[in-house]
Amino acid sequence: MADSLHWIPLLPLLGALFCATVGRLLPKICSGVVAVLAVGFAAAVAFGSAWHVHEHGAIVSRMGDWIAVGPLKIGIDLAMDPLSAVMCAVVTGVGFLIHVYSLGYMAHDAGYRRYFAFLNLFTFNMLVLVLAKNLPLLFVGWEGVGLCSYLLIGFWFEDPAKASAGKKAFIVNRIGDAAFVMGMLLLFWTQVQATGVTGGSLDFSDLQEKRSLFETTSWGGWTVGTVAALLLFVGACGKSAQLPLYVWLPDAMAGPTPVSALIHAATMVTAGVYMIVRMNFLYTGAPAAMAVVAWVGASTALFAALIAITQTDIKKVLAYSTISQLGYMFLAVGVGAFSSGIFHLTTHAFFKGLLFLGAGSVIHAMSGEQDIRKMGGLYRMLPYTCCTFFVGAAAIAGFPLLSGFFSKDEILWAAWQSPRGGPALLVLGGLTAALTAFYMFRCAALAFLGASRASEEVRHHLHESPPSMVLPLLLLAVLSVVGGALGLPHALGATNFMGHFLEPVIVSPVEIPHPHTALAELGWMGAASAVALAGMGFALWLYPRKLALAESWAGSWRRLHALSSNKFYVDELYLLFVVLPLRAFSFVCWKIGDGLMIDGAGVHGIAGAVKGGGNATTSLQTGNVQHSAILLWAGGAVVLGAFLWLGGFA
Amino acid sequence: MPISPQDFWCSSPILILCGFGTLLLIVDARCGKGPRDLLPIAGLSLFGLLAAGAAVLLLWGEFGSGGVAPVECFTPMGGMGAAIRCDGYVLVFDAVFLLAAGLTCLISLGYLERMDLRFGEFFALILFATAGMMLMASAMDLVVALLSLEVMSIALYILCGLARTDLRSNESALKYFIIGAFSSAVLVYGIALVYGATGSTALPDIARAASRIDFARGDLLLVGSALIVTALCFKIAAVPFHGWAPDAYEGAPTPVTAFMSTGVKAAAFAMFARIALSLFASYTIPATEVLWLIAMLTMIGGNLAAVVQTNVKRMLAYSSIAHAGYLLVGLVAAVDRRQTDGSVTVGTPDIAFYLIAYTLMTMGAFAVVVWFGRRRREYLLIEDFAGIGFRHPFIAIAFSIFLLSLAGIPPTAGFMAKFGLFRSAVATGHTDLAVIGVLTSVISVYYYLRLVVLMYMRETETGITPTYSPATTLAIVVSGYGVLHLGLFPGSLWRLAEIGAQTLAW
Amino acid sequence: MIPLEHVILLSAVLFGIGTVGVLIRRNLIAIFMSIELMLNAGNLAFVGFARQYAGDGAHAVVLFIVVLAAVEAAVGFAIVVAMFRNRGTVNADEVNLMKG
Amino acid sequence: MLEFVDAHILTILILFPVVGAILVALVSSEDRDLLLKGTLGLTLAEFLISLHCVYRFDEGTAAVQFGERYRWIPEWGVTYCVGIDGISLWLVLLTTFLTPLVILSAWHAVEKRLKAYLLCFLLLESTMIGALVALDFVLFYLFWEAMLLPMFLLIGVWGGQRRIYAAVKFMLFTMVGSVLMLVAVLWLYFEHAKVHAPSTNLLDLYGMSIPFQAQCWLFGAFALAFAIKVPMFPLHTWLPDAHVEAPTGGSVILAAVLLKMGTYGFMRFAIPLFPEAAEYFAPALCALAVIGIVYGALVSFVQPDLKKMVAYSSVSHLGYVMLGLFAFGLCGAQGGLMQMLSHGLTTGALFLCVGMLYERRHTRLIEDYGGIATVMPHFAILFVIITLGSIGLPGLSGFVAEFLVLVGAFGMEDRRFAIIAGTGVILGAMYMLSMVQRVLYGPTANPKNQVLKDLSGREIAVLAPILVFILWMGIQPGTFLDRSAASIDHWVTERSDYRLEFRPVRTARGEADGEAAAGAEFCFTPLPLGENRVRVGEEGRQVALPPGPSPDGEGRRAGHDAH
Repeated sequence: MADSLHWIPLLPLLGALFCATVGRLLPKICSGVVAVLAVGFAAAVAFGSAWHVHEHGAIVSRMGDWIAVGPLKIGIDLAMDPLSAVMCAVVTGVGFLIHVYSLGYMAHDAGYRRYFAFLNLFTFNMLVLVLAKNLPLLFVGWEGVGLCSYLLIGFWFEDPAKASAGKKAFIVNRIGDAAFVMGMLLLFWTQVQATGVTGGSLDFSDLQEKRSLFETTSWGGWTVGTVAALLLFVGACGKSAQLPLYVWLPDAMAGPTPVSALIHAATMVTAGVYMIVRMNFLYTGAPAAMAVVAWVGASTALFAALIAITQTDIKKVLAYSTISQLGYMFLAVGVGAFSSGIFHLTTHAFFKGLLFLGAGSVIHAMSGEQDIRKMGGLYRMLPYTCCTFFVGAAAIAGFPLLSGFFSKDEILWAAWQSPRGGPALLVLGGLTAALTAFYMFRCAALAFLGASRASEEVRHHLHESPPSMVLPLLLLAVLSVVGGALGLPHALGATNFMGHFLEPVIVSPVEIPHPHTALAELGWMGAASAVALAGMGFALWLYPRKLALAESWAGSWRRLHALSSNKFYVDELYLLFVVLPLRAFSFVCWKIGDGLMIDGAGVHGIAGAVKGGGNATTSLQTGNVQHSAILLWAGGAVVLGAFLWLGGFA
Repeated sequence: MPISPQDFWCSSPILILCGFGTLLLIVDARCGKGPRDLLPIAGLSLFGLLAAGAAVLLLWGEFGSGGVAPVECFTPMGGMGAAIRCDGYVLVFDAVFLLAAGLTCLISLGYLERMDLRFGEFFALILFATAGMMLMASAMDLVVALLSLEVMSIALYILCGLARTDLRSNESALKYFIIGAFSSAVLVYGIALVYGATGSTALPDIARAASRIDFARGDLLLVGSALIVTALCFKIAAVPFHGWAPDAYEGAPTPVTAFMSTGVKAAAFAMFARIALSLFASYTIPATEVLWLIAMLTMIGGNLAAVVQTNVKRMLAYSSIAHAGYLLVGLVAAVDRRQTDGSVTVGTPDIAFYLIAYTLMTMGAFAVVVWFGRRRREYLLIEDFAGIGFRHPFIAIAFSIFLLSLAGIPPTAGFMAKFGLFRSAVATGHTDLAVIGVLTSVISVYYYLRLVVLMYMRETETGITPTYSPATTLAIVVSGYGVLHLGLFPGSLWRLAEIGAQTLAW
Repeated sequence: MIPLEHVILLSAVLFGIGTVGVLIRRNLIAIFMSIELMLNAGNLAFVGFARQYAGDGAHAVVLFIVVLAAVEAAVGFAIVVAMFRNRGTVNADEVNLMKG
Repeated sequence: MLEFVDAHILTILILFPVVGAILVALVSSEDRDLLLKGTLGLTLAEFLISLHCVYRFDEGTAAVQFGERYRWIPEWGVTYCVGIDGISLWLVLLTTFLTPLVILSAWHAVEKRLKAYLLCFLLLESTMIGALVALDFVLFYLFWEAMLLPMFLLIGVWGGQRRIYAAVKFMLFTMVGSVLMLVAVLWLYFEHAKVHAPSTNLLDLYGMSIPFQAQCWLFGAFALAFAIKVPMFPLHTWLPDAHVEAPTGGSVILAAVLLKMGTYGFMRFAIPLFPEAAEYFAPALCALAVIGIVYGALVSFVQPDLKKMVAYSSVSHLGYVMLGLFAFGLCGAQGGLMQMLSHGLTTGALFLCVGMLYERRHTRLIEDYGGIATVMPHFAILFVIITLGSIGLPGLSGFVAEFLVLVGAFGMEDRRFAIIAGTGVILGAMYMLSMVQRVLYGPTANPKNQVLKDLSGREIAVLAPILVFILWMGIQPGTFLDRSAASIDHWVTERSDYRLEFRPVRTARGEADGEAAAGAEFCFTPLPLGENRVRVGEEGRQVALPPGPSPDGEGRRAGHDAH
């Protein structure tokens, strides 16, 4: 498997090309099958390579030069080390399941081939991002996934709202990407200036060796390492929807649900976390940057959770929950617990993918209805979806022994105990954990339990999803339950597989003390599960039966509720303070800048002056011969005067 | 030294033209005023011009190439110095005058027929005017210069007023005459003062006298040269003295306008250069600064005025004023170099080349204006030329070539001429003149291209109709080829002008 | 012997009067007379200066100028007569058909 | 035969379209089909000939290749000197590559006066190639101005409503700049003639040591001429008018090649000739370039007219090129060159697409469109790919160019330019995608849009080659970068004392003297009558380049001198 690394990204690419070109001629189902198989084989190769990496260490596959100009040498090189192995496994694994799910979900859609072409193209880009050996190639994948998310969000482009959601996603990502490029350039030029012309290389291994250089040289007051780390983090914020640049993710729900599952839950949004873990040597060398990452992560988690609790659209709830869980991952990475960040990333891919696919199946059944207030009592008609949905909800809430419990517990512990963390972060994390449990079970309860609030006609069409959709649900449910095994804490006598597996990737790990005694660990786990159970219980108690009571509470705190349900008016603020002034300024530039100043005063001004001059000189021509004679005489006088004066007479 | 046969041989072109002129008058007296009667007279005049051309070529073989020292002829016994001189410089300019006269005759044939101006005298006067020009170019004595100036001017006053019944032609002749007479009177007085200061009217003597440092009568010489400069500036229609030009050019019959703006301007500059390079040989007379000022005013004034014109002839009049400005730049360079280290080969060859190129392109432009026109009616407004771009493709292309050349856009002779002129200006350090020159030529691009715009980009149903006259077409073809050939390969002709210029000084 | 300065002064005054005459007078014929005056001022200057230089070149020039004046007068009056026949006036102000 | 072609390839490239134009002129204007097919054939042949240049191009050397040098106007020391090197190779290719596509796109677009339209394009191609390969100032200036005429006619005759205003504005804007350049050339010519034999040949004028003060003035004149052409920020207002009014083919060539003349001029003339002045003005010009990037992007964000929007985007893209050039780094320069090519392809393709829309709906306003993707899927796919190429998506040509420029710009000591240029990437995505959304996506509300038919085979054949090159430059830029690497490296490293010479032509006789072989004594000017008479005199100087009258007129003073 060592030399077949390049096949992992190439297979989905070939699949995408097939769907886009040849697939158009063949019946619909062929494109679907080819796409699924492509990702399937890629998954097989990925798992094989991952196993090879587990046995023999990292694999590198060089495929020639991309740009070679003077100091800048960027090769098309792929490398799989433990971190990439995990990510590849997640991307291809979950990706494959979602592709299978999509076969059913998109069966009746006109753009079937186009959908699968984009999905495969996305997988290709994500794999390039994950396997890239140098930063620019990572950036290629980075923008590639941004493009695919643009194409897939705006998949049903007839609806202008959906199309503009896609555009919004791409532009916000682009803001992050611009900062990312700046970070890359800073790293590159610091090396070149330090080591002479030949020294600039953006390979991760080279960057790793030169990390001391980044910590010493300073630029504008801070060390280069900090500035670069922060710039790359802004890029990560753009891609992983963290606080300042998260606005595109809720709108991204305009895309088909499997897309939301794959891109906006499992893979793309985690790219930011992967990048920071990949550049862990840079971050560990820049404590200030790590603090920023941690605090932004924690505050995003809480902020998103606060909004999620009042959302009525099932996909919006899951979207904000994703943002919140990503906040957790950034919190983990921010305090130095890189492996627990990746562990949570993996488990999150399982249960969030499950939840999204479940939501998809619900929407599919409810013939497009997404408002949970109009659902209810679906447990009767959609048994499998209901069970798997509740398993997912329990996992994310942190129900003991499920995957979410272990990964979130590890992060909260690290947040508290890590030298880079602190009790404040723990409080934020804890609060978010409670809120997560609450809004997840609120959503599940409203959707599945109690009496059905759907209209008669919708209720009539209720039906369980076809097996091609239910099967992935079951598989993901199993993974959500079993996923915790990957990172069992020491207390339960298991070696933390994920921690050890990622050991070689982390260059200078932050020392996070383990709980001294098993008792302390058990105590800690008990406290965490207590918080989760409280949240769940309160939600289950409140929602299916005491809906009126919930409405009354909402009524009493009207302003707070309105604030949260309207997403703290962030979109409106952006529109007011960014988009409109920009548009106004451009209009001013165009109409006044070009119109009046350059064209008006400049061009037409000079033209007017020339015409004026022309009229002035022709006005001398009165047609009267004696006036011409006077003009001549005056000219002669001037010449005479000049001669005499200059000739030294006067 | 009495008048020797060599004197007659040196001045043979002038004599041939005068001879043919009088012959024409006699022949005209005999033939009537019928429609086809002008042909023999025109033929004869062309033949006369060709004969003079042959004489010029033979003389060039002898004198022009610098092999043999230039000859000074008709030196009166007791008098001042030689009257005229035959050297490379004169012969180059003679070629220019013959070219202008020849093209004018070609153009005027069809024109006179159509406008009922069947006067045999027209061709005679053209020949006499050309003879006057040749005399001007070769004048070695201020008085001879004055007289040759008058010979040419008198012929032109009559030519302007040829259409007796047309008020405009009459008025143009009158204006030209009054201002002309006024300036020749100023010239006479100027010559008198210069004679008073230096004791002789012969240019070499003046040059020697003026360059002696202990020069007592400096003030008289200054006033005299100021008056001479004024009179000559009138002749080349430099801005402060250009009052007469637009009206004279617009009023006169079109072939005469063509002849005036090309031949007359060339003769005026030939004489101006020769006089200036001798009168201002010494540094005491601040000619460079004065000419610099006049050049600046002419370039700017000429171009600005042309922008607002609506009549094609009047626009071409102002454009010829503007071109006088560019030529003055060459003259400033020549005088500046003459005053610093006495050499005369900077500037003068560029002036000669520019005049050849200018003659070709202006003649071409006027030929096209003449080409369009019907019985007793001419199309002179700029708007008339709308839409002919695709209706008469060949003429439109020719007219565009002439306009581009006048504007100085590269593939044409106009560009090479301007390049040479500004090259000599920059050589003598007058970069500011060159900058003003190029900027004003951008203004000229506007009003020249306005015609191209009208021809190609304005759509009209009823376009103007031409009357086909083979002679005018020939004139257009000759000048068109000349403009393009000089545009791409100016080298050889410029070399001729340079050889001519070397023999200018004495 | 009349000193040179007086002669030159007189010719300058004559030249001035001639010039002003051309610029001021309305009647075309009067303008021609003023031009003749200026030419004769030139002659006077020539003769004045000829006295101090040997040779009779200057005197020959004076004759040339007289002939020149005559020729100019002839042609000038021909034009004025043609003008008069067309317009019926010899007033310089009315001759402004072409302007601008 | 191969050796003859090698020695005269560039003259063939220049004259072939002119000969073609004469042939096309003979065809009667009614026979549309023959006219179009003939012109297409000619331009394709031209492209094949230019491929010969690429194939025989020697990557190893920075010297001028396929050089030809003949005496043209010996009196002034003006030579007919053409040559190609890494900088101009790809621009010539861009010209010959795009012209056939433009002809192909005009199959149904142009009804009236098709023959004149095609003639204009052939002459335009010839003059553009001439300007790109000319290595003598007068020759360059001749082609530089001659290039304006066909474009002036194209805009003026076949343009939109305000075509005359736009054409005249285009002409005068460029003329003002170039005439000042002419005076600067003259000044340079005499500064050179003080020491050496007078010559306007660039190869002789390189490496001159000019006092800094004079250098500033000269650089100012050159910079003005080329800045107008680029167009840089304050001097750009002619571009939107020219683009909006020009016919589709005209605006494609105007955007793809004519704008590159400005940046090529900076690279070939302004910077190498006046290195100290270039360095002195670099911050100012970088600031203008960066303002241009942001200003162009912002203004195109609010444009109602498609073509005007793409025109302003050109201002933004070319801001990158200028930033790349004035970063004086290898990456910056290569990035600038790549951006020239990438912009030429993407903006050219964008204009072709807008042209196709215009052919169908005869309107350029964005709000008249909407939901085109449902009606014209093929068009939508191609249009989106081209737009992505234009905003610099990795894997397409735009990214490689912009990335290299940003790398170069970041290397400068003042990094604020690179940061602001970085934001240009965001603005680029904003205005392009908002345009794509308003045109392609959303419901096809307008009934006229519902009946539009998708791209014909011909139209796809027009866009497909460009797409191939956009992808090729994105994925494998090496093929383009390697060929220009040597010249750009030479241009960057020896900037203070930049010299060029002919690559020694390995003729059959193995004689490697570049000067003699390339500078054959073939003299265009026919010998005038008196010519031999003069040579008898004291010729003195070496015959190879008999001097014109060097300014102080010494040397062959015939006849007796002045007193």
